[in-house]
Formats: sequence, C-alpha cells, structure tokens
Amino acid sequence: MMDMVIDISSALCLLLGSFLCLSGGVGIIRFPDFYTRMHGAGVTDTLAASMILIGLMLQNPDAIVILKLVMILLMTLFISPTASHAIAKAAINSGLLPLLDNKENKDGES
Amino acid sequence: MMILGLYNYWIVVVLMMIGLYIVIAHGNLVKKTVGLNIFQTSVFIFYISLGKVDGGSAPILAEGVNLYSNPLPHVLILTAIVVSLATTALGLAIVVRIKEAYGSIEEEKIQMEDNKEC
Amino acid sequence: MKDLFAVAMLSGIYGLLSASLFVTMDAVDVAFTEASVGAGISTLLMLTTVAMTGRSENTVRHKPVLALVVVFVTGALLIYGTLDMPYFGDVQAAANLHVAPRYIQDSFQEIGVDNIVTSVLASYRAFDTFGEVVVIFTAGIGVLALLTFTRRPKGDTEINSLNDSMHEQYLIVRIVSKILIPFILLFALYVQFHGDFGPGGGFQAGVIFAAAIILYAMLFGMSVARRVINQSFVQLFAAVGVLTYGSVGVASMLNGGNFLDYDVLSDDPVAGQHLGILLIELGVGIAVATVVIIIFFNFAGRIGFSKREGNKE
Amino acid sequence: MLAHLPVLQVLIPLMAAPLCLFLRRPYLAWIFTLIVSGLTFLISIILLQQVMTSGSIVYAMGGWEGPWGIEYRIDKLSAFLLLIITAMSTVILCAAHTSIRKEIPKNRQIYFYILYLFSLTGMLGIVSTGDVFNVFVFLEISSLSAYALIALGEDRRALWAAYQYLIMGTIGATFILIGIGLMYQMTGTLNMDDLARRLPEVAQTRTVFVAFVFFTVGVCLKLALFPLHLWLPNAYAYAPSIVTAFLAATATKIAIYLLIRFTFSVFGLSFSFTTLPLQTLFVVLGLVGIFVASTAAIYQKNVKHLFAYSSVAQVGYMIVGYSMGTTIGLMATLLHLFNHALMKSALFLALGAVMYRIGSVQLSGFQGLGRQMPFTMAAIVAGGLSLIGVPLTVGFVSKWYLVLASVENGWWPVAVLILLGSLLTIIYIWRIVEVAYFKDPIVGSEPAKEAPLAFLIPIWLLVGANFYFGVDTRLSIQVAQAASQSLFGVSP
Repeated sequence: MMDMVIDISSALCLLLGSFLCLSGGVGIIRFPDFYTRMHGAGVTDTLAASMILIGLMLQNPDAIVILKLVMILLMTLFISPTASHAIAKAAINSGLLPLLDNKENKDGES
Repeated sequence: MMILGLYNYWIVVVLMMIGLYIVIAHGNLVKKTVGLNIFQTSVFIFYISLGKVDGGSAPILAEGVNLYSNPLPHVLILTAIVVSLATTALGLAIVVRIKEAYGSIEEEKIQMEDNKEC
Repeated sequence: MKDLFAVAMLSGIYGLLSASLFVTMDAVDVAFTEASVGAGISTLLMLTTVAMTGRSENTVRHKPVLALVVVFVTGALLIYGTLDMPYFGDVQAAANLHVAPRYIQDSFQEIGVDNIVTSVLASYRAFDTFGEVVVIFTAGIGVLALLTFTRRPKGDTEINSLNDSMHEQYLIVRIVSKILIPFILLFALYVQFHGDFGPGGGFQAGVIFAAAIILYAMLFGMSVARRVINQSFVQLFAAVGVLTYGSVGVASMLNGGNFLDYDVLSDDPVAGQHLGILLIELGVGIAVATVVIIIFFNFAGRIGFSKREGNKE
Repeated sequence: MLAHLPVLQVLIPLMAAPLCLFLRRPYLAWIFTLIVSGLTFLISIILLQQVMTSGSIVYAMGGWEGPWGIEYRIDKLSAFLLLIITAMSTVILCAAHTSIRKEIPKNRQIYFYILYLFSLTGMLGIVSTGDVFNVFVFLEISSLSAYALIALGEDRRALWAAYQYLIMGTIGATFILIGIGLMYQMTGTLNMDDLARRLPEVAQTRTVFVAFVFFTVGVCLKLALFPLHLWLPNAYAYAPSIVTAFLAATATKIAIYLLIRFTFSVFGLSFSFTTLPLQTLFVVLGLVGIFVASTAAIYQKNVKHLFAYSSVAQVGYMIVGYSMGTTIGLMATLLHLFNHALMKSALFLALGAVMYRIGSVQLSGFQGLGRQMPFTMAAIVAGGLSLIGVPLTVGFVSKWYLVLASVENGWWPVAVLILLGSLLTIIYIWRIVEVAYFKDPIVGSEPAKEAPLAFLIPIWLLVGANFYFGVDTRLSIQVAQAASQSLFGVSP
C-alpha cells in the first residue's frame, strides 16, 4: 500500500516535472522577447528540476543518494534564480527593454 | 546492423570535418580556436567510443558487476583534454596579444598589415 | 554566426553535450573533466577574450574551395578507415582484449583502488599524467610570459572606485556567491580525496577550486581578489605542485625502485601505492588550481589594459 | 644511479624548470639552466656509450613493465638524437644571457628560461620514450613551449607567426593522436615494441592504413615538409634569436626522428614502403621542397627568412635520404641531421650576434659588416660553405653519402638534382657574402662593433665542430651507421 502511494506520487512528480520542462522549452522558443523567454528558462530551471528531483528521491531508498539529491536541489534553488537575476540585470544594463504590449494590443492579443 | 555498427565513428568523422573546416576556412582567430576545440573534442569522442563495451559499466569496481568498459582510453583522454585546455589557453593568450598589437583579429587584416611592413 | 559571444557560449554547450555523451559511454571521469574544461574554463577564457577583442566578426568570405577539399579528403579517408573497424561496443575488439583486461582484473590486488581509471592514471601510466601536469604548467608559464605587463600598469584605483559604486547592483549575486563559495571549495576537496572510489581526482578538483576563486574575482573585482591572492605566491605554488609530483617519483627512486614506483614508499606495496597516488593527486590538484587561476588573472588583467590602449589610439 | 640515467635525462630539466621560478633573477636562472643543460649533455654521452657497447636500455616507469606501464627504450638512434639535442642546447645556451637581455623585457626573461627547459624536456622525452601516447604528451610539452617562445619575439609579427604555428602544430598533433587511436584500436596496445609485434597481423586492414596516413601527415606538418612548410619561415624569422637557433637545430630533427621511428620500428619496413607509394611520393616532395625553398631563399630580404627557407630545403635532403629505404640512405639522413644541426645553429647564432649589434637582420643592413664584425661574418661564411657542401666541412660528408646512396639505388637523376640543389645554395650564400664584404658600409651609420665573446665562443665552437667532423668523420659515421643498421636489423 505504502509502496503504491510512493510510486504514484513519484510518478506524478516526474510527469509534472517533464511537462514543465517541455513547456519551458516551448516557452524559450515561442515567447516574444528576452524577458518572457527567461521566464520559460526559469521555470525549467527551478520548478521542473525540483519536481524531477523530488520524484527521484521518492524512488530511491538509499539515504546517501537522497542526501545527494537534496544537495543538488538546494544548489539549483540557490543558483538558478541568481543566474536569472544576473542575466536580466545585464540585459537591462546593456539597454534591452522589455517588449510592452502598447503596439501589439491592436492585433488583438499578445 | 552490419553497417550501422559503426555509426558512432561516422558521427565523430562528421564532427571532425566541421572542426577542421572552421579552423582552415574561417578568418576570425577566436573562431579558429573554437574550431580547434571542436576538432579535438571529436577525437576524444572517438577514443571513448572505442573503449565502450556493450553492457559494460563505468570502470569503477563494484560488487555484482562483471563487465567494465575499457579504462585505458579514458585515461588517455583525460590527459588529452588537459592538453587541449593548455592549447586553448595559450592560443587565446596569443590572440589577445595580436589584438593589442594589430588592432584586429581577422586573418586578412593581419596579413595585410604584415605585407605592408615587408 | 557573426556574434562571437554566441559562438563562445555555443562552444560551451558543445562541451557540455559531449560530456553527457561521455557519461552514456561509461567514461564518467572523462565526462567530469570535459564538463569542467569544455563547458567551464575554455568557455570562460573565450568569453574573456571576446570581451577584449570585440563581439562581432567582420571577415570577408572567400570561396573556401581548398579548405573543403582538405576537409573532405580527410573525412573520406577516415570513413574508409572505419570500414575495417570492430563495431561500436564490441567486447571482442582488439582494443579491449590485450592490455586493458589486466587493469580490470589485477589493479585491485596491485593497487587497491576501486576506480580503475585512477589506478591506471596515477600508477600504471603515471608518467603520462606527470607529462599532463607539465603541459598545463607550461601553458600557465606561456600565458604569463605573454600577458604579464612589461611595465607596472596604473589605474588600479580607478577600477576600485568603479567596484564600490557597483556594489548595490551586484548585491544579490554577491551574497548568494558568498554563501556558495565555501561549499564549492568543500566540494573541490571532496573530489580531490574521493578520486579513489568514485569519479574525480586532482585535475577536476583543481579546476573546481580555481572556479571558486574565479567566481570571487569576478564578483568582487580583480583588485580585491589580487589583494587576497598574491600573484607571485600563486606562481610559486604552481611550481610546488609540479615539484610535489616529481619528488614522489624521486623519492621512490631513492628508495630503490624505479621512477614513480610507489611500491617502495611503504613496507606494504598496496599502502605504498595508496600513499603515492594520494601525494601525486595532491600535486596535480595544486598545480592545476594555481595554473588556472594564473591564466584567468592574466587574461582578466588585460581587459582594462586593452580598453585603455584602445582609447589612446 | 646509473640504472636511472634514461629517466634522469628527462627528469633533470623537467624538475629544474619549476625551480627556476624560485630563482627570481634572470642571471641566476641562466646559470642554472646552463648547468642543467650541461648535465643532460653529460648523461647523453654516457648513455650513448652504454648503448654502443651493450645495446638498448629499457627502463620501466613505476616498475610496470610494458605494455602495461610506460617504458623508456633507448637504442642507438635515440641515443644519437639525445646527444645532438643536448649538445646543441648547451652550446646555444652559452650565448643566451647576452642575447636575451637585449631582446626580451626583463620581467619575462625568467619565463624564457623555464619555457626553454620545457622545450628541451619535451624533445628529450619524445626521443627516449617507448610508448606512443607518451610521444604525444611530450610532443605537446615541447610544442606548447615552442609556441610561447616564438611569441616572445620583439616584432609583432612574431605573435602572428606563433599563432599560425600553434594552429598547424595542433592540427598536426591531433592527426598524430588520431593515428595513435586507430593503431590502438586495432592492436590494443600503446607500447612501440608490442605494436611492432602485433601490427603485422592486422597490417592488411584499411584502418591500419589510415592510421599510418594520419600519423605521417601529422608528423610532416611538424616536420615542415614541403608543401606543409608554410608556418616555418615566419616562425623562425621573428622568434628571439636564441629560440631560432635552438629550434632550427632541434625541432625538425625530432619530427624526422618520429618519422624514422614509426616507419622503421613500429610499422615495420615492409609495411611502410610497400603499402603506399611512399617512396616515390617522399622523393618527389623532398626534391621539390629543395628547389622551391632554395629558390625562395634567394629572393628573401631578411637573412633569418633566408636561412629559414634553407632549413626547409635541408629537410628535403633528409627526406630524400630517408625515402631511399636503404641502410646507406638512412645513414646519410642521420648524418645530415647531425650536420645540419651543427651548421644551422652556428648560422643562426651568428645572426643573433648581428641582431645584437645592429638590431636587425635585413640583408641591406649587412653592408660592410665583413670588416666591422670579421669573426661573426667569417662564421657565417664558414657555415654557408658547410651548407653548400664544400669538402672538408660536414656538409660535404652528408651530401657525399646522399649521392652515394642514390647512386647505389640507381637513381641517377636524384643524384644530379641533389647536386643542382647545392648550386642554388651557393647563390643565396653568395648574396650575403657579396653584401657583407663587397659593399661599403652605409654612409652615416655608425660602424658596428665585433660581437661579444659570449657569442663568439659558442659560434666558433660550432664552426670548429663543422670542420672537425668534416675531416674526422669517424665518430659521427660510426654512430649513424650503427643506428641505421640496427633499424634495418630489427625489421628486415
């Protein structure tokens, strides 16, 4: 019974993670400007990665492996927002402005 | 299967050709260095492929594993990677100095300046 | 691809991809190294160079007929050569039959290290590894010889004041890195001393260690980093790394063995091997870390210089 | 300690190089480097003696026997090469301090000596090792330091030359690496001796053939064999004088050594000279190289360029001798290796002296130097005579054997062409002599003084050796003959 709960929840986590990865990838390609694309990348980096890591943790009984995965999780949670922040800051500094919807509105949607 | 058994090597060959082409044909020195990197890395992939054994595992002794991949190419490539890093570093250092001395890193312009001096 | 910045980033991605390819082909140690070199240091150096040489390329293209001919001849020759090769993954391939089985079967009795790659690297073919350390040291010295200033540069103070005004801007990045750097250093030490059991070893550890220092230097400015890490001191340390490796070999020579024969370092051959491998990995780690730091510092030190020179022209 | 000599030979300069960093003062570093180089020279003499009396020496690194570990294997050929390299390095170093002080900024001089020692180490390592991958590693040590050394030249063109050399050299080295990989794939071993035993079994496969081609092309890139020589003239011309002298005396010799080592001892004579039309190809390339490079040399304005092209031509002679595929041809190549090292180092050192005094080596600047620097110019003339192959000089001896070898093979046209090549040499040497002795000094320029003793002593030592070995040929011929016979002996 317990096994099944763990298996199912782990599968759910993995599936959700994979879906987020995929949608993040689509976002990187399809979003209109730099900052929205970075949002796509950010989702892949943090939420998707942590869902997958949690899913993997549930799969593995070995304590040392779980510990390592937790450390990876912590690392990603620290690093990727910081990296996104640094990239965005660099973009602003070099004069790249976000694409705002003042012109696109006329086309109906954006 | 007969002919596909070599696919790995063919990919390596393609990568090698790309790298070599960039080195020879491109005039920008940074790109040349990148090309050199690609060329060298493709050789690394070739070495590692020839050490791979079907069903083998990484060459770290563990219980219950009988078949290991060949560790020797790995060792050789570890050395070769370091060599390629050293080459890249030195090459880029020379590129920086060339930029300072000539004001350009395009092969053509450098050649032109040189011809002027001769 | 005209933008050199993108070229450098893509080459980094290429390095990372080939690293993952190495993992699938069971070469974990190599993958580790390729990830740290191909995606890490090489890319970093390229970016630094691009920062100095300008982002965009403006080449006049010619018809690269000669290059194409050369490339295709090479490629065709290689394809021709592959036709007689044993298939990919073949257990019976000659490469896997002659020398390699001995490493796999006997290395544990002879050296007592789980990671076969480490035992081959550090003992059977230790001389190659010594050569490798010397190669990287040579590169370090070469970069030093090319990029040290012939006269004392002025303008350190200028950079300093620049740093302070930017403090606000880099606040988040700086704080997060401050938390992370100790862990990176710790991880480097783990990789250094865990090389006997898992993937890792002196080279990877050295690169990671250097990466931590480089991160610090990038965020807090070169002049601050210079104050923390003395240049000439680092140079001497690099020499110490190479000498450590060499002296282990000399020590075994003095104890009656051949050069780099660790058996004689201790009463028990296996213990001797352990000691020898530990020491030479340490030598490799020190040498690599310091050399990478030297290379980076010299590259980065030039950035301001070329800009100033460029303004004069 | 005697048993460790093969490794000490390489180890001493290797360990000395990082130690140089601790010395801090260029003068001390120079003395130290000189002592180290002298030590390796002594060791190489002892090794040569040992090898000549008792045959090859095998030394297993780390106590692991080949093919599992790395072996050092010193036979007659490698001992001969070791002697050439260490002797040249020591003699050239004598002049280093004086020359370097003038050509390289003070805080870079220490690095110069370190790189020089590494370059020396790399070459010695290539020659003494018996493991193909170890060859690659040491090849990279010597080439990386060579790139950096060349880039240290004063002229900014030195940088461009060094970069071109780096690209060509790395492509060459990577080709060699591919060759080694293919060989390993087919045989499963990296030890030269073992390879020689196991290669014949798979000699018919296409893979081994490709391995051979890649290896040869890679080495030819390093060798600057025509038409792959384009990097060489600039690299030699703009490097610091000492570096030019050292590289000209040793670097291409190492590549020739590799070629001989692999074709004769690893692939075996029967494979190397039958599977490919290698013999014809090499003879043609060698001869074309001699003529093109010699002709190019005639039109050079920079004397360093001139002698660099002449080096390419001399490589052509060596390749012709090598491709004869006979004992006497190989012997001629080995002799020429030795002799060319002697004359080129003397010539480039003398150019270094000219550089020291007048600050440039343009041919126009040589006007009237015959009277102002009589000893230096006399040395250039003597070296030039040797290059031409005038009797009583070493150049004559090797050309004589070369002609002898081609006559023995029945290749009359080759013999005639070799002699014609010498005529071209006369032309370009004459140009220097004409300018230096028969033109008045440029009006208004202050007369140059004779070069300092630090230059003159090594230069005349080398010139003296040129004449000594031209008259008393016992030593060089004996060793070269023994080496080539042993190479043909192991691979019939």
